Amino acid sequence: MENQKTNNKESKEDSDILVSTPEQDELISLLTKRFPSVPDININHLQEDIELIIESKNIKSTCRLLKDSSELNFNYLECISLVDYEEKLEAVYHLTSFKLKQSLVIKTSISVENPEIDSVIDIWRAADWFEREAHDLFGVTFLGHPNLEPLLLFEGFEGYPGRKNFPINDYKEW
Amino acid sequence: MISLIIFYIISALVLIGSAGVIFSRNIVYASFSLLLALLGTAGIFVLLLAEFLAIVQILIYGGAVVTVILFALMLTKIDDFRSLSNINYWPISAFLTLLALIVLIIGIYQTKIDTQNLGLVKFSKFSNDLFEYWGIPFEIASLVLLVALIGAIVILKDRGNDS
Amino acid sequence: MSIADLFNYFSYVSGLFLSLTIIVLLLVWLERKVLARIQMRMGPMRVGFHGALQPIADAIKLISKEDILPAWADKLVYWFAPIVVFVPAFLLWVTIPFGKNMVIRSLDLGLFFIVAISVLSVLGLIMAGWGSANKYAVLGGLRAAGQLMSYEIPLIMAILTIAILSQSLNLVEIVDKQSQIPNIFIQPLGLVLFFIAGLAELGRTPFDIHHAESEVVGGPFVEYSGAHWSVFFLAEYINTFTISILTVLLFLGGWHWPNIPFSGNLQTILSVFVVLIKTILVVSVIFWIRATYPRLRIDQLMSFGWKMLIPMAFINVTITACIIYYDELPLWILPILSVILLILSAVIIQRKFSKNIINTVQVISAKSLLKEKSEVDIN
Amino acid sequence: MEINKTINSDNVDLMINMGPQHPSTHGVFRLLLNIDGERIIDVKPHIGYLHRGSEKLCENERYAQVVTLFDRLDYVANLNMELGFCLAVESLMELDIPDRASYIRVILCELNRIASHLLFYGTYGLDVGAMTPVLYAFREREKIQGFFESITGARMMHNYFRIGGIKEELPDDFNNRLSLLLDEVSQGIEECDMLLSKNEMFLARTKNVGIISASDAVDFGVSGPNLRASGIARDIRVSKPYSIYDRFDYGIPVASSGDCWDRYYVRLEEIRQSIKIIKQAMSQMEDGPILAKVRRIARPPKGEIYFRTESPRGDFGVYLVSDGSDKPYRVKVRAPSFANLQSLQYLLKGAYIADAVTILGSIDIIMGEVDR
Repeated sequence: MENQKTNNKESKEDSDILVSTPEQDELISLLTKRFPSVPDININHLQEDIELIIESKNIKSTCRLLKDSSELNFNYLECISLVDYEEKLEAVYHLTSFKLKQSLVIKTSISVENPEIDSVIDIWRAADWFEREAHDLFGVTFLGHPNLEPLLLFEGFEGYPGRKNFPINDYKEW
Repeated sequence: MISLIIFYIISALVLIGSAGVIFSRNIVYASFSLLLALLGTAGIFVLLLAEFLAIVQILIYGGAVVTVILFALMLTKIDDFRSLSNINYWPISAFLTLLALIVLIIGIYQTKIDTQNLGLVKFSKFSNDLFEYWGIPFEIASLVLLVALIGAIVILKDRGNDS
Repeated sequence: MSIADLFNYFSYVSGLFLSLTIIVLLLVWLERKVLARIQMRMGPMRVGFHGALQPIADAIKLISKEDILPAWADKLVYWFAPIVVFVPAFLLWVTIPFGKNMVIRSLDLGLFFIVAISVLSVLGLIMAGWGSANKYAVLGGLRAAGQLMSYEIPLIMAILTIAILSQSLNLVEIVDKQSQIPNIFIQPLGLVLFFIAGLAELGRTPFDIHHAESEVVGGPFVEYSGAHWSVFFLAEYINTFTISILTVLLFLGGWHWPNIPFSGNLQTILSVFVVLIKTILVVSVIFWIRATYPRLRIDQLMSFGWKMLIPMAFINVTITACIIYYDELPLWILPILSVILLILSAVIIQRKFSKNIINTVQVISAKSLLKEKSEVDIN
Repeated sequence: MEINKTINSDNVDLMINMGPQHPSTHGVFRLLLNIDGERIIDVKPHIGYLHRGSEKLCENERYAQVVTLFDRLDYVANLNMELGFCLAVESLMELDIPDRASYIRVILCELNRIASHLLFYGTYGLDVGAMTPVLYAFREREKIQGFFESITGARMMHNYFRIGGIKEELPDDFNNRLSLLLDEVSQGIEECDMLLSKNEMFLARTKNVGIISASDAVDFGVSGPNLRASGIARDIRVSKPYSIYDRFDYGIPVASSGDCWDRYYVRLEEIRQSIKIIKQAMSQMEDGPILAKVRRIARPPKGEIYFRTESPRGDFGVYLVSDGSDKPYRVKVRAPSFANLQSLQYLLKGAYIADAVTILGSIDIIMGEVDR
């Protein structure tokens, strides 16, 4: 049963890449031209967003390139989400290009032991609070962010409540 | 008789107010004491049947001057005024005040005004006097005020350009 | 002056206090009802007939509330401020006639007295603002000082035109001069100037900047509660009534127009009613404006005062003085000039605003947007 | 202590704390204003007073239970929030929603958009000092809330959308009552428009105040009516049509200058367009099932999705990571108000204190969504 399901899903993914829209093909070709070294360019078959999986040290240069190149011009940072996979943290950047009317997902892993990543606040000012929130809830340090004060939590809050190992039931607030 | 009692009450108020201006450590209290003294003076003017002067006193000193003083005080840090109490010039000011007092006393004794037959001056007569006999001084005074007004605007405009 | 005189004065003062309190209660009820009608509500309905006793219930509630003294407040200044606001508001009524022969003391310098005393209430607001040790209150106090002092000038100028026109500063004489034509027909501009400046003096919408709820949370009154707050409240409503009755006395003919045919006591009583009815109409206009208009910003208020009202008031004074001085000029020139000035100022304001009225919003069809390859930037 | 750390206190004229208890901060929001006279020199927003850890809570609830948590995000546009989450789960499960359910969802969501914009209209009137608009707006909003109550059983926290459809069939007289409601509301909108939009003082307070250019708005991640007021015709309903929004013919109001008045009027115009959508949906709706065939306990397959919907406040994104169990592995909400509010720091510099209120009001934030 379990196997069957995963098989199904894989086959679906394959088929979806085949039926991708011409606009997406265009974007993929643009991306491959821009980032010849990046190994993973996927299409999330559900939302039809193209995924770009990169190393965390490349985040700033990649984002800079994505925003500044005239044919891509990903000028709109929608969201920065963090997911705690226990063995690693994953930062997910959702971008949109108003020019191409296309969205792009950048994924990068951050180690749990040393959660550090470059800030993209110079590229999009929208990153400011998203990064502060991620710093609050997941304890990720965004290097180069001018002001990583607690945003949602109060000063002096201990622990990172977004992470999976935060004791949600045993936590005593008062 | 009653007017005499009222006079003493008002004079007491004026004195209290004046003393408050000098002795109050709190600069805002001092300005409120000043207001008390000025309003009391207006009351004395009323007792002397000088209604016009009384009203002018209230309008200009009570309303405008004290308001402006308070306005200025609120915009500055009160702490800046704490050091004012340490200034050692008080003998000079005491001497000058005494001198002024002597001059005033001499002046009051020298001028001979009939204090027995006081009467209310009709306002129309007063204004006629002001604009006919004292027309030129009046205009000069208004000119001075105009100059002050323009000067204030110029100073303000300079500051406005800075910020 | 004797003891009997003193007793007399005391009875006058207490009578005045009582009648003003009743008027304030009436105005509170009226305001709530007028606002409610405009906003399609009922207003107070429970206490008494159509909520007529609601103001009394409010008053009882206010008096029985706790008086809070903020910990950092300047106690003396804080407690004195309501009195400093209230006393001038009350003192004005010494010389304001309610009706024919219904005045405590018909001062020769009546109008001048009113102007001088009304300035003092600014001090109370500043004291309240400073004494509360609250930044919003200080901000409100400063706003009040700036606003009230700037709008004093057009108010005085508007009063001055009437004084020139009537050749008197005595309110009773001014009203009697209007037995044929009320001043509104001679000085329409003066009425508008006086009313607008009066609104600003009161701090009523659209000039309720110093106690703006949504900005400085009540301004100087933010820390006050209970009885002391109600004193401010009382003063505010007395002032509203004062400005309205002054509008009636100075411009709308007071107890003349329509002339009361009777004589003696009946005429006196009827004259009070005529004045009261006119005043309540003016008050209702103030409430109506309160229900309709948003609030101006402080800089807009100031520039409106200094660039619009004051020049207009000065021009008005000059024109009136010239026409009165040169007797041979017919009086009907004055209303014509006044109306022309009024139209002129309306045109200036209109031109200032007309560039704002352009509607910048356009609706783009979703179907056409769907076809676009990129997001449309209409700039 | 904290104040000294953030703002250099040497040249501070006056520092005021606007909020968390201030009449016009629209919830528990705190602004540290550093002012010089009436001018704002610097501003520092503080949020988080309403942080309930919704995203973390979602990880410990079943999918069906999460809907109730989403109700409480944007608490004046609850159904739009529910729709965002339900659509995300449904497209993760690749479910086909019955047509009737989709139509009902769209009708209710657009009604909720109207209610939300009406709330904005009323409170915006209060922000600029006019007290009557709020009563006019709430009169209309109250009718919509009553209508919701008759359908979902609740005035605000509906919990009406289910994964795969909706909870219950509509009442019998739905169509009649809806058309009556629409007539009343559209008349009410015109009244509201007449009352405030062209008022000279309102124009003076809002025109050319708080201008944000299109490029700045995009940079700050501003979305929804605020972005459209700056001149970019972006609406998720059109850019990436979800649910059945591609079946309707309606307009997207776009303004050019990006000032407060534009933000205000774009919303007012959106109400009219929403009425248009509802009318079309009403005429297109047919009988049929209202719930797809789903298991009682939804178990989406392993995977992840970022689903965008257009909430009344802008791009509402739900990032959902599923590990195949009956509880979501991670839910991240991209709240439009959260991103919109970031632009406040930029907008307020150099403005008057009174403008702070006007600008904050025109951004139209809901703290439930900002803090989550």
